[in-house]
Amino acid sequence: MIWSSFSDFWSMGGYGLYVWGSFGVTALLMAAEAFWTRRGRQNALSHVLAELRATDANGKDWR
Amino acid sequence: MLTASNLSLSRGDRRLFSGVSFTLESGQWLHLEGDNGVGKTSLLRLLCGLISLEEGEIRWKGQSTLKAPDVFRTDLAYLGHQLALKQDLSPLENLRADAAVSGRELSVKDAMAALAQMGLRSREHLPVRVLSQGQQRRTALSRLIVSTAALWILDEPFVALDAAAQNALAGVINAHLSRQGMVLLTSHQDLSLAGSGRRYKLTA
Amino acid sequence: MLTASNLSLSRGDRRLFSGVSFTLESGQWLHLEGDNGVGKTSLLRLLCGLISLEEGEIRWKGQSTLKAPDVFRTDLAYLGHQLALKQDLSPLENLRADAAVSGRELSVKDAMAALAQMGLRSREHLPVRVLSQGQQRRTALSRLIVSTAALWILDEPFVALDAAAQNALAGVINAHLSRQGMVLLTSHQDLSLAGSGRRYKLTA
Amino acid sequence: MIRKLFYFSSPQNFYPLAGKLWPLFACLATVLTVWGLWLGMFVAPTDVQQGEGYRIIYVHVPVSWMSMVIYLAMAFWALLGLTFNTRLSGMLTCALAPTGAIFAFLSLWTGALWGKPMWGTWWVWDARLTSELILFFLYLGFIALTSAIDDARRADKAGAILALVGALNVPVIYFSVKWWNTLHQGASVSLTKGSSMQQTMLEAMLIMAVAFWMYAIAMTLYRVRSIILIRERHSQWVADLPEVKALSLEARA
Amino acid sequence: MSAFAAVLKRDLVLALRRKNEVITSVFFFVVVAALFPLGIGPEMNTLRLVGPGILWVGALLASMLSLGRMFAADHADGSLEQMALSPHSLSVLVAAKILAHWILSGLPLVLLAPVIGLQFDLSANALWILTLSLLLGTPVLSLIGAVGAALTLGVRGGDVLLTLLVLPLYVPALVFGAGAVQAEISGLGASAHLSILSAMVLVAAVFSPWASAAALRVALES
Amino acid sequence: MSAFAAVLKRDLVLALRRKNEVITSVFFFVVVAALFPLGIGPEMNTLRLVGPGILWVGALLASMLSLGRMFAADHADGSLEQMALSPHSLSVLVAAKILAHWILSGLPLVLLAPVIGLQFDLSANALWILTLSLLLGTPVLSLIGAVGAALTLGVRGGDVLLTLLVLPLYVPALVFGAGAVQAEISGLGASAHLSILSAMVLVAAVFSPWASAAALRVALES
Ligand code: HEM
Ligand SMILES: Nc1ncnc2c1ncn2[C@@H]1O[C@H](COP(=O)(O)OP(=O)(O)OP(=O)(O)O)[C@@H](O)[C@H]1O
Ligand SMILES: Nc1ncnc2c1ncn2[C@@H]1O[C@H](COP(=O)(O)OP(=O)(O)OP(=O)(O)O)[C@@H](O)[C@H]1O
Ligand SMILES: [Mg+2]
Ligand SMILES: [Mg+2]
Repeated sequence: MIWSSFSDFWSMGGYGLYVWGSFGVTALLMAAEAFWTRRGRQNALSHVLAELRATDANGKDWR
Repeated sequence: MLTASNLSLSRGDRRLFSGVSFTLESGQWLHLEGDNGVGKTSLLRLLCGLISLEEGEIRWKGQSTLKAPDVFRTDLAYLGHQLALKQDLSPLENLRADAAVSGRELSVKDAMAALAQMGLRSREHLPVRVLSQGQQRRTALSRLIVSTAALWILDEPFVALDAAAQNALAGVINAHLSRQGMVLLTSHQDLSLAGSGRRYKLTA
Repeated sequence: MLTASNLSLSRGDRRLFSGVSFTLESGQWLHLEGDNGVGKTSLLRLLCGLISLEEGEIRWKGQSTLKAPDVFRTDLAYLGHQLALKQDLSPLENLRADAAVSGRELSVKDAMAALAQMGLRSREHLPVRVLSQGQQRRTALSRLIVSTAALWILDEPFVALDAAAQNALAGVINAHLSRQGMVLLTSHQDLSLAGSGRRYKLTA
Repeated sequence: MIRKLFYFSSPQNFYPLAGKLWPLFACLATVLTVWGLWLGMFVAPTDVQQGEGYRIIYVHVPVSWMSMVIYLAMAFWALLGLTFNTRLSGMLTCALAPTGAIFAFLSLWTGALWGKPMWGTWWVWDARLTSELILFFLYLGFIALTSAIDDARRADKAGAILALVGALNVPVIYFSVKWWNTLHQGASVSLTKGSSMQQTMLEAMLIMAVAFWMYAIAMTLYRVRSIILIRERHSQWVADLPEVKALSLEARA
Repeated sequence: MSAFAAVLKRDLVLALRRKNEVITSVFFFVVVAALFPLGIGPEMNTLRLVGPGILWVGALLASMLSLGRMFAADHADGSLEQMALSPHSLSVLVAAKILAHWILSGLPLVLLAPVIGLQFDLSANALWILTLSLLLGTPVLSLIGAVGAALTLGVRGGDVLLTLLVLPLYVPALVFGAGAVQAEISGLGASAHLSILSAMVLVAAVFSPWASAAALRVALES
Repeated sequence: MSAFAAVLKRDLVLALRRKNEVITSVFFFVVVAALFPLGIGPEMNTLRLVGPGILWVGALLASMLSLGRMFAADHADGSLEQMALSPHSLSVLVAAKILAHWILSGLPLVLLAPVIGLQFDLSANALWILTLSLLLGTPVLSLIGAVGAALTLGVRGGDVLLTLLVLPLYVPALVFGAGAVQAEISGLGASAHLSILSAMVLVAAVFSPWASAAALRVALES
């Protein structure tokens, strides 16, 4: 273990802002990406459901 | 009442027509006929004030349209070759935006009803871009249904419509005539409209 | 001979048509009918190869058009809603440029004769931009007169034409049919063409 | 083997395979990230010249590498799609792009955050930086193009053409910017401190790189499943999927 | 809803629908700013020197390039005819279109300028004056540009003509805009430049909608 | 007349008829070159430093701005459909259109560059290399641009997209083009740069018509 205390670790020898800025944004964006991808799947499933319902009803009523 | 007296127009080196005079009373229609290129479209644009008048006079309700253009424009609905539709908006949005630009509020319900009357049910939310030729024209025509203008000037409104839509449009025009509206239109087909009216054959 | 078997097409979420099959023999015409938006234009574009085929097959002279597109295209003349006219060129120039792009030389004399046949005499040198709607369509149609293609695919060719021009066009089509050409067209009007042929009603 | 490849090149068969594989890669990614971070943040010593600031390397380098690898992968699938006309390739190309774009952005971001303390400025027009910026633009262009086209098949084809043209260009861009910089005697900074990197640091960095690679694969597989669902929603096998059946029962109830 | 608001809203909705309008000019601006260093070379000293000029020229070009589209689409699809036939004063409708143009092509540049300025290593003060000068200057560009766009509508070779007409009128805005930033950098203070810019906005706002409307009526007569 | 020649001739005649095509890009180029000194300030030392870069960026923007029009008119009026249905290979017809684009938007810049370069106090040698680099570089711009124009044809927000797609691909041409002049000025000699530019033209000439034709077929399918 190279850190003597937690605040030592946190300040990163004065480079805290930069180091945590990089790590933080990276983590954030990856989490956001995971979230978006997940929502993308729910979105896709709801599309499929809508499609199923439409073919069930077999609605062709536009004329 | 619309009165045109002694209109004439030149384009390029060519005199398109001259000495055109007619009167259109409330509840009447006028069917402008003539060969391709004789100047029907040009005459309609002249009447609307989109081309400036060189000779003759146009009076609306007794007033010269040059002197009181605002009065005339409030009472006028013009539909030309160009449909004035925004390709990226849906029929519904187009209809409502048009009404708003001319200063009226159009409720979604009324707009939907007008579109349905022109047979566009379930197409109200597609962008106009993907609609077929006939559906685009129907969208433009449904503007007439929600219009409050007394004078309709329509350039070949029946083009590209199927039989059902032609009937629907004839119905809309007839209803307008029976409300004492006036309709001035061009068409290469024979028309059977209700109310009194006549054909005017434009010649060079 | 053009054979279409079991074509189907979807646009957006909507299946426009399916199971469309027909055959067109030399000297025959086929009049495609159907309501606005049923998919006539889309079917024609599919046949030409402008929309890629998902299901079914199109054969020209026994060969699949996908496998031998060049043979098919040499024999094809397509006229769509869009006229493919350059607004800044005159009818004469447009006609000759089109021929040149498809690799044929068209003499001024032949081009002038074709334009005259479609009633554009004395308009040959005006820029297309100033021509009337009907005159522009006539210009596009005169391309057919100088065409050497066996198969004509025409999307609403009779629209916006006056009576004289409609007759002239019918004459051109009939002449093509009598030369054992084939014509596939759409129209919302009733047509009386020479030769054998039939109507095909497209439905959803 | 070849037969197996053909088998899985159909979306219908790839869908369940991807479903089985993505959790595996996600787990690998997590484990490797934890390990790499432990090594990098708690074991690896302070750098002599850069102090603790150097630790940005554990995200910066993996992210930069992956942003390039992913573009190559996209080009590969695009080529496959254009030559063999397989539907799955287009979907994979589209599924890769967002992760690549995010990595390219992160490379720029972490690089800028590193540059401020090290060079005293957020940005210099150095060859590597400039070409990374351009790579980011290429990603954005790809995503914008494919999402602006409504028709999926058209979008796939257009995207494939673009990805290929872009991939041909990437080396030229890198080379050109490098040349440009030498002409101007560089921005008088150098990215690497040569081979003086300590063993632990190197290990941690490599582990992080592998972890991000696994992450990218997991994301892509997950995303391609959604894309397959949307594209194939008309077909019967989608309706027969257990998850779809369950959902439609739920909706009916 | 008043006709002014209706036109404004329609233009904004359309732009959002097509997306490009908003992004085109912004993107053009970003790109110009990114390309120059590649052409000129990476030395920060040179770049700092030419930064304000490049950014202002970029803004000017971005605004000018979107001018052509201000009335063209409405002209082509017939909406302009309908606007001319509407009972409302055409100047008011045109004013709405000008405002929409600025919101779409000017405002984003103003917001973006401070970020892009970083690439040229400008100081915080200089960035602030740059933003302010763009905030005052871009409306002038839209207003003057509208007259040019209306005059050249549907005219053969309209594009060039437009540039030819509009450019000389843009020069004062450029000189005072870029000048403000340089004055700030060299410590002279930018307030004189900025007040001249404000005066220019006011004058243009009064005359431009009226002149554009008159020009549009002429353009419709073909 | 071959189909290639026919398309080329038609495009050139049309451009001459409308005139603007030829002049727009030249004019844009001149304008960019004229505006920068106004924005940057009149010091000759700075100007000489940034001259080649500004001229090359100007050429690049001028070429890029006319890209949108390369296929748009043909698409809108249906000529493109007819070209796709013609029995000739679409790539050949597209190659003719690319050549026409270069003749209209690239060649004039090449001819004009030496004159405009004088504004930036470039030496005779540098002017010569500038012209040569533009002669080799502008065809690359047209060729690469054609692919972008074809890909974005008829697409929502096409304009921005085009910029977004094409600009990154232009970077090498810009770097070697402007670099050639700077290398000449700094006495390093430009021959390496110029030979790389030539290689780029050749590669692009082989791939671009083919890729553009493929993209156009995709675009027509909507
Ligand atoms: C916005 C700024 C930056 C960007 C866009 C950037 C981009 C990149 C890219 C694309 C790579 C991978 C390329 C390769 O390995 O050849 C890379 C690697 C690297 N970068 Fe950066 N970088 C930036 C700033 C920095 C800074 C400020 C430092 C340190 C002072 C740095 C240190 C490194 C190191 C050590 C590597 C690994 C080198 C190697 O594998 O040879 N970078 N960077
Ligand atoms: N600059 C010009 N020089 C010569 N003739 C011109 C010029 N501009 C227009 N024309 C002619 O004016 C006429 C315009 O006619 P207009 O469009 O009004 O015809 P139309 O009766 O509506 O025809 P259509 O039935 O085809 O729609 C055309 O015959 C056209 O050739
Ligand atoms: N993206 C889409 N989503 C939904 N429907 C679409 C989409 N694109 C096209 N359509 C529909 O496909 C049809 C296209 O029809 P097409 O243009 O072939 O009709 P048509 O038979 O030629 O009609 P017309 O007689 O009006 O010319 C229209 O009904 C249109 O609404
Ligand atoms: Mg007419
Ligand atoms: Mg149709």
